Amino acid sequence: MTANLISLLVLLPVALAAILTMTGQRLPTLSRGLDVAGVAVLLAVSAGLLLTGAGDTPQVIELGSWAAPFGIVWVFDRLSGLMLLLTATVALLALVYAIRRDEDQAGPHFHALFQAQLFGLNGAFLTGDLFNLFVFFEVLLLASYGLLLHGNGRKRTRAGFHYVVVNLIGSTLFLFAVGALYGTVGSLNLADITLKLPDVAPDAVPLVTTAIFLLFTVFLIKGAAFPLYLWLPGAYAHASIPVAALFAIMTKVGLYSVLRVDSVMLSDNSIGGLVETTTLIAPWLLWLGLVTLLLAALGVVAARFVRRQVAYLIIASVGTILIALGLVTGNAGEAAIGGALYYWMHTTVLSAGFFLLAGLILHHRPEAGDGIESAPPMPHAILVGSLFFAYAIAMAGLPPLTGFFGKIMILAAALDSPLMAPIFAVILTSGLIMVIALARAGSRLFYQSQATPGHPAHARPADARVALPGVGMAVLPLVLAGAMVVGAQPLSGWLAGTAAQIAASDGYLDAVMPDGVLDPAHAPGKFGADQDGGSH
Amino acid sequence: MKRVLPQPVLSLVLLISWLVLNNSIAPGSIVMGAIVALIVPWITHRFWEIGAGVKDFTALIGYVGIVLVDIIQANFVVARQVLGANRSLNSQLFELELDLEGALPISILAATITLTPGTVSCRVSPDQRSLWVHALHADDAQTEITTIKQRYEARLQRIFGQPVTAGATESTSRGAES
Amino acid sequence: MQAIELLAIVVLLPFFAAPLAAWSARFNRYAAAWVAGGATLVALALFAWLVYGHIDLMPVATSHAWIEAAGLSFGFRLDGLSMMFTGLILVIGLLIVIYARYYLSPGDSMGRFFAYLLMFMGAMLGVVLSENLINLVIFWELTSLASFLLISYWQHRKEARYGARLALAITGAGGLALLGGVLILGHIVGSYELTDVLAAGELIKNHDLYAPALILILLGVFTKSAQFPFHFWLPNAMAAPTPVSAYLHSATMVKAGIFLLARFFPALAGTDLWVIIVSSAGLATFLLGAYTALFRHDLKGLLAYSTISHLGLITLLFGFGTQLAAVAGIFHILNHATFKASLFMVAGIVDHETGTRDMRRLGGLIRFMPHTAALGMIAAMAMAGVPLFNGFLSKEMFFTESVRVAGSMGPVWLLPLLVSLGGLLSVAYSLRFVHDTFFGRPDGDLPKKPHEPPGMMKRPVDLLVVLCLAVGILPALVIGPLLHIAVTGVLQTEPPYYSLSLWHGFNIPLLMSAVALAGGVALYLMRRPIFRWHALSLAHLDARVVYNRLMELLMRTGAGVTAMVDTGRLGRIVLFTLAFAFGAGILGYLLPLGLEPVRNAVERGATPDNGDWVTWLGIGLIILAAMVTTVWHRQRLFALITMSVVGLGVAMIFARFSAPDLAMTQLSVEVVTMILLLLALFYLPQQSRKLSTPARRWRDAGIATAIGGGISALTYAIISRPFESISGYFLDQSVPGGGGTNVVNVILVDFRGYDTFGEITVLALAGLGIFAMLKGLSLPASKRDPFGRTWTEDPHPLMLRTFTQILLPLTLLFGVYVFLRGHNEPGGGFIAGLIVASALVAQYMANGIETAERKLHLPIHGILGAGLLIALGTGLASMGFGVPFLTSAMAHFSLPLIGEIHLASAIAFDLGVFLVVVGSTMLILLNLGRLTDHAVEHPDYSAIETSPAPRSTRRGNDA
Amino acid sequence: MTNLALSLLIGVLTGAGVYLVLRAQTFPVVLGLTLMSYGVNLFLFTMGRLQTAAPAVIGAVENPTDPLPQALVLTAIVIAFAMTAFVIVLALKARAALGNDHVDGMHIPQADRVLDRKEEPRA
Amino acid sequence: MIHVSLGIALVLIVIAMGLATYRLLKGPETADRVLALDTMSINAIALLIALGIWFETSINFEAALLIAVLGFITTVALSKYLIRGDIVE
Amino acid sequence: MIFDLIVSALILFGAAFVLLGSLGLAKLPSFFMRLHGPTKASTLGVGSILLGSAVYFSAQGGLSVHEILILIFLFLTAPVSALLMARAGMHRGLKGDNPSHEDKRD
Ligand code: NA
Ligand code: NA
Repeated sequence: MTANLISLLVLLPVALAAILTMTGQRLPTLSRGLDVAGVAVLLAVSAGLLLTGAGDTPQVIELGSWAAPFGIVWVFDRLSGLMLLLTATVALLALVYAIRRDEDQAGPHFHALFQAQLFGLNGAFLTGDLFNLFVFFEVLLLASYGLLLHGNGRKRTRAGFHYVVVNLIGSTLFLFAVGALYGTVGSLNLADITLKLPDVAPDAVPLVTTAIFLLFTVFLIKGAAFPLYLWLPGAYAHASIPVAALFAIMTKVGLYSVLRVDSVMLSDNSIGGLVETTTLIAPWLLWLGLVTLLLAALGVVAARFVRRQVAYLIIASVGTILIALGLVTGNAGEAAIGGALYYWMHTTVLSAGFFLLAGLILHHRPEAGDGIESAPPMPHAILVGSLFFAYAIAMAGLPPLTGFFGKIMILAAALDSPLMAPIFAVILTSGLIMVIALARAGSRLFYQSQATPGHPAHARPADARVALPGVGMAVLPLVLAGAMVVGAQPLSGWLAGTAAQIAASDGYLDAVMPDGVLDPAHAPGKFGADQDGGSH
Repeated sequence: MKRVLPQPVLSLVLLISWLVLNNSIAPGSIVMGAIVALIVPWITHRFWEIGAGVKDFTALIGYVGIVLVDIIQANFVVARQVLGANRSLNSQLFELELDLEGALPISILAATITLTPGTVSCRVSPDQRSLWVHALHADDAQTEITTIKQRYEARLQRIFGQPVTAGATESTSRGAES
Repeated sequence: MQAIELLAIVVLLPFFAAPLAAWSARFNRYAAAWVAGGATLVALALFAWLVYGHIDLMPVATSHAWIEAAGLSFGFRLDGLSMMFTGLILVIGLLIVIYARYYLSPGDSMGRFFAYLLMFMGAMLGVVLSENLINLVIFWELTSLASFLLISYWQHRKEARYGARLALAITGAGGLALLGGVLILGHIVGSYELTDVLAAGELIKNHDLYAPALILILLGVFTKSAQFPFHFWLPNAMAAPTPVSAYLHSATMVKAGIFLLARFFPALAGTDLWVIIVSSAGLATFLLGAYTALFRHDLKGLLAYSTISHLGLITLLFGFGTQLAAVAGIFHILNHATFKASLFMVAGIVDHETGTRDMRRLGGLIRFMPHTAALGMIAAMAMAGVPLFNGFLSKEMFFTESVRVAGSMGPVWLLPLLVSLGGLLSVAYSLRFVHDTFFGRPDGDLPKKPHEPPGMMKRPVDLLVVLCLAVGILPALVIGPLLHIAVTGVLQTEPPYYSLSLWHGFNIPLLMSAVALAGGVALYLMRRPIFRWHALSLAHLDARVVYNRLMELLMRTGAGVTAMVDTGRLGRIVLFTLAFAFGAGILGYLLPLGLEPVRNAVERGATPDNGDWVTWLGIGLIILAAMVTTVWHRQRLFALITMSVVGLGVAMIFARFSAPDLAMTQLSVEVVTMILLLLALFYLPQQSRKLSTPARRWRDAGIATAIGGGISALTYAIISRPFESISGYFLDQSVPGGGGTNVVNVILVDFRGYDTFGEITVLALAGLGIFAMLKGLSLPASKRDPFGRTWTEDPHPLMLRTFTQILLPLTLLFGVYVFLRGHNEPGGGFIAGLIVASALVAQYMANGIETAERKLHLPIHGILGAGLLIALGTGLASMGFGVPFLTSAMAHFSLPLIGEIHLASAIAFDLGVFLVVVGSTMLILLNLGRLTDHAVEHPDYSAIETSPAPRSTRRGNDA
Repeated sequence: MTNLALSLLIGVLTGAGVYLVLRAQTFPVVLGLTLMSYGVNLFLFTMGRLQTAAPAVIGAVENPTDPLPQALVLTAIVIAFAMTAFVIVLALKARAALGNDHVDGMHIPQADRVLDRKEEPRA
Repeated sequence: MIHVSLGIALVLIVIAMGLATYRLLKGPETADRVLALDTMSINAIALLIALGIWFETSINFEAALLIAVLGFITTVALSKYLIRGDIVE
Repeated sequence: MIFDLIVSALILFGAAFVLLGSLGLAKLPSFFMRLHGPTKASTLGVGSILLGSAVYFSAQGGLSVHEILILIFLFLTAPVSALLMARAGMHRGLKGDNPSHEDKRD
């Protein structure tokens, strides 16, 4: 049953994508219904699986009944489950918003692409095979290209081109990395590679480390770390609003891969007995995170419109998470991962919501859009302004919303680090810079009602009767954030357990490769080496 | 019948091709080939607009024989021309009035011209009345034209049951080769 | 539930009341005030009951884990200090609510105001009642946020927006520093509970991290309490409505910093570092505030600087680090809260009734509002430290303490002298406040005709002023017990002896008081020359300038750095990405070096070489073609042709090295790609312009060489090593497990069928995405070819049309053949799909899209969807048997005539692949081909975007 | 020797791709991406080491070559094709939207700022 | 004997390839380059078949057939581009 | 042995013509002249090699005739390719005559 439910998480979206390809053009209402229902099912199933403890020990599904490392496996544990849950959450927000504001009608095949995007994401989160990860990166990327270009617009098209080109370069790098790993270690399965790393011949060690560094480069491109994040501001700022909101999960794919591969392959391992892996990548992540965070904070200052500001806030959160992932020393590592996951949940849901809010601002200020400048007041200015205030607080990491709590968990974990001083300095300073920038933005957007020629200030009263469709989707993330604050004790406890599961890679390895490294000659065939190839 | 087997000749050709491709005349191959030979025309017959229209099959066989021989001969000619002093080649592009009619016959003629003696067909005029031919070495375009018309066009007219006009004046050559 | 847990209710009540207040304002303008007042009253009552029940047990604390990993708990603490501050917050809060109810004008939103005010109240209660340090920081930051909202309440005013942001920036920064400090502090102690922290004073003070923790915490203190050099936000915060100023910026929020000094007194105070930092900041603030206050013309400005000065005074007291000084500090907190709140409210009344707060315009108001004037005078005398008023008592204690510690801080006369100077200045500005407002000559043109305010606006002030007097006259009786409890709460032990009597005999402090009083009066009397001197000199000094510069610097740095990094140019993005990847690769290679001697791959040479000169020449040819493509890429069609050679060569390599499937795939993809690029090229310039400088091209060539070289090295190093992989399994299991002899195909459709499934999704998505992109697209098409000639209008060549008709069935047959044999021989769904698609596209090329469409009428979307569903369905079918997705099944049949038939369900999967490939390839190519329907003819397109040199139309410009 | 030649080829293809990807117009960039994908596909292929006349067809030869990289490359080729198709059409779309085929659409800061808010369809 | 003649044949085919490459690069007309590409694909077929005999395998036969089919389509596409620009009108 | 001889002859003959076609392509002085080499000689050459292969593999045991199919394909397509390329050359305005003669005249 559990296995079928896990399979459903990947297969439902792709089935729906195929169906929606055919219904999308002719039956718009049905398409909307199918799409929403599909996402709702994903949300319910992933939540249900996590709540019933399905991921407490990693569940492995051997696709095609071929055991790892020969076949491709899905691994459902708390981490992948959490990612699926976040994906479904963000997707539901974005989708309902898109439908409420008719943004799904701006071009063909929105719903099919949307489900395909979920297929790619869920597939990437579940897979235990590096080449398959590549394939699902491509699936989710192509869907994202389609979604990014959904609707029209000059800057969107240009940003889309940049996004596509960079990701194609990333895909090429991914193949180089996976290929080099295969060419040296001889496997594609993450767990199998992990188990084989200690036995790598000494002369192959630098080749393996090169491959690993390239692999993480790819993840960091997707994850948007400095200096690889340059594709992000343009792409996110110019995508249509619901798509930008959905993209809140995209950087997380890169970060997830970093976390997954680092924690399984490089925790307490060695390459050929020569290189200790625990500190192979993590320290670099820390430094990259620091620079990313600082530059992103400056980007938040520099942004001239809200969507771009949110894009930089996302990059800032990437920086913060990278800092946490870079803390590997002793118990701090586990605590940092727990904190990072809390922060991760926070930033995913809230940056999605913030984009939706930016959409409301964009579409209801005819003179200025979401430009950070004064303009005649928009309808529901107080409501929207209050939401902006709340998002600003949350994203800048001020209490009482989730950003703060995630941050203190990470800071607390950093107390033992020899780099405590720079970590504290950067996290706190960048937080301040973001507060200042967001206060300035909010003040200009909502406080500084402007008289334009023909539009004397307050000539158009902030009419509260104008409909503001989709506003509920901008409120919901804040409600979730509130729940995450109130329920921080059980949640952080659960996340600590998740972090412990992540840190103890043995559980993952045992689940995927119960018998350790297999000798191909003696590996069991399908159904116990059914030599006659009988049917079943 | 027309529905099941829109193009029987094509189906036969396909079946043979299938067997050739598989290097096999095993029953399995024949069954499979038959299936394919039935299905493929069913997809492609709508594209088929040239029609068959071959009236004289013996003439066709003879034509193929001549062309094959000409191809080999022509290649030696071309070999000499290529290997020799290229400066001496009198290359030219000329237009050939067509008496032949129909897409398939004209196409076959054009193909023949290309594959044989130092000539390449370059363009069929939009009204299908003339054919541009390039000769690698021709002292006189008219001679080339006459040769082509007599040697190939006339035969094709016969094969496709068209009134023979091109070779009418040169009955000797026709007689010599039949 | 234990009663003490209700403390949380006291804190949370205002937060719950806040939205209620905002909401209630929709029904009645004053409902919000009622809600706010009611909530405050309830909280006060509850708190009083709690105090009553726990008065002998203090300190008592309650704590619930919130985020254990970070040491955060939801915990509150009741002791003397928190009790005193809670009382202050709630009592003055209640008075402010009453006052504000009358103060706000009809245009102001009551709901928002009281909601914000309640949020602030709750936050402030949280700060003073917190047991957990992080919990404290949370509420601390909330006070900053609430204060931001309250200061910017009149958001249409520029100074309100500025003041709010200024306050948020300064106090927010302090809050973040405090967070850092608190985290370190908790780290030192091993617990974030105040009970533990306060008990660990010695441990903390001797810890290596004491200094950073102290400095960070003090940054929080100084910013919040407007200590020099962070004082300047406070005057700007006066843009807030007066009740806010009275509440936040005199009585409560600014005291939060002081509260923290008191709170951490046992844990942090007493070290040299503490004394130096805290007392010097306090002294500087005390003097600077007092001096500046004198010269403010705005009533609230004067009060603001006076507040700064008094906060400095209290800070200085705590800075002394002695227990008696702490007693004096606590006492002055109480006194200052009462008289300063009164004064703010008086200033508010004056503003409210006259329309101005400028002392240069005001005057003689005593005639119009005697009651208010009396209140103002009493409160001002308290502020000036006149005997019989409460301010006098704490000031005397302050003087006493400064004399006592003087010896340890520079020359023995210096501190008393400076302290007296501060006292003198406060007398002078207090006098100015009273005299310039209520006495002298009234200015003729006040904006409003002044009169007494509504009674309820004065009641709160009445009450506070009475308190000032009561404490001033009978301190021991009125304030003694409270002070004792509070001081105990601060020191966490029984306090030392102190006297609360009015008269301590003739002593130095008394002398200092006398000097201050007399000097202050004298100073005020000779104010004119001093004002003139000040206006010419120090008036221009403004700390805001520094702040503004800093902000400007931040904005400029932000914009500059961002513009430098994020140029929005693809070249930059790609460059950074590639450079990073290159660096990472090199780093990855270099890291393990030195750990173990790495044998040089070139020396190995052990692997048998299986090449021959044909292969080498072939490889050389491909290299040449690739180079040519690169070097001559500006001639686009030429580049396309040379790239086609590269593709052909790559296919040959695949064929050469035992990969027939790959060779076929490469070939068919190659041709489809070529068609695709040709279709696109029609709408693009035929030549690339030379846009980059030679330097840039050399740089790019360098990067390309470096990366290419790196990749070459990596490749060579890897493939000249021996190697073992998991592939033996596939070879073993291909037939028994996968039912096919072509292992590559069995991997594709069975072992790793899921990869393939993802891959066909990619292909389908590309089709869909392209379809979506092309919808409604119109492009100017080039009317001229790469050489500047107009394209011909010839119909489709006859011969092509004829022969493709013959070729189509043959090619389809070949496609079917390749598909069917795929599982056992090279071939399969992909290749077959591409072959069929290219055969069909050839029809389109030969006959034109219209004719071909009419004849073929392919339901492309259907094929695509069906393909995906067949592939998916094959996989799902296995799940019906209770085995995982994509598990294949096999069957043997024996048919008469035909013989053995071996079927694997993977073939059905491959059929799905085939259909998706056909569908998406056609979808892509045909939609691109259909673009012509929408093409906008752009007559001069070539002329604009390409630069065919005039002579190039003759010959050879494309080389 | 063959290994060396192939390594060189892979490097040249990748380097050529890199150079073209750094060009300022869309078409060369697409060419560059295609060349890079050739490079990486060959790379992936060679990771299974090179064998002559040893196709991974059971029963054909004694020691067949490593089939797995071939399967991977096949997947990669098809994905690269899909991506190339997408990106070239995107280049057309960009050319239509921006009026030129520069990768940055000729990037005029002032115009961009206007575009930021003007291009969004109003709800 | 077959190996000797095959060896010679391979030499000849490779030289042919080189000559086609020369024309491809030299041009001068794009039509020349298309012609060179077409020739190259024909030569490639020859090469594949010859190598097939050399290694005694017909495993690359389908690839050779494919070159024949697809080389033609490539030439059609390129020529049509030169003639009309829009290859699928 | 006789098969060896036939195969060798066919292969050598074919390879020679393949080379000849390319030689013409490289050597002849104008586009239209160059068109002749590959369209005829190369096609014939490949045809000969294909026949050689068919004979060779048939001799190895088991009939091998599928090479014929390539042959048919080539003979069907070569004239079309030639026509299209020639058409392109005509469109380009290329002359059909021998440019060497111009040199003489100049
Ligand atoms: Na506004
Ligand atoms: Na006055």
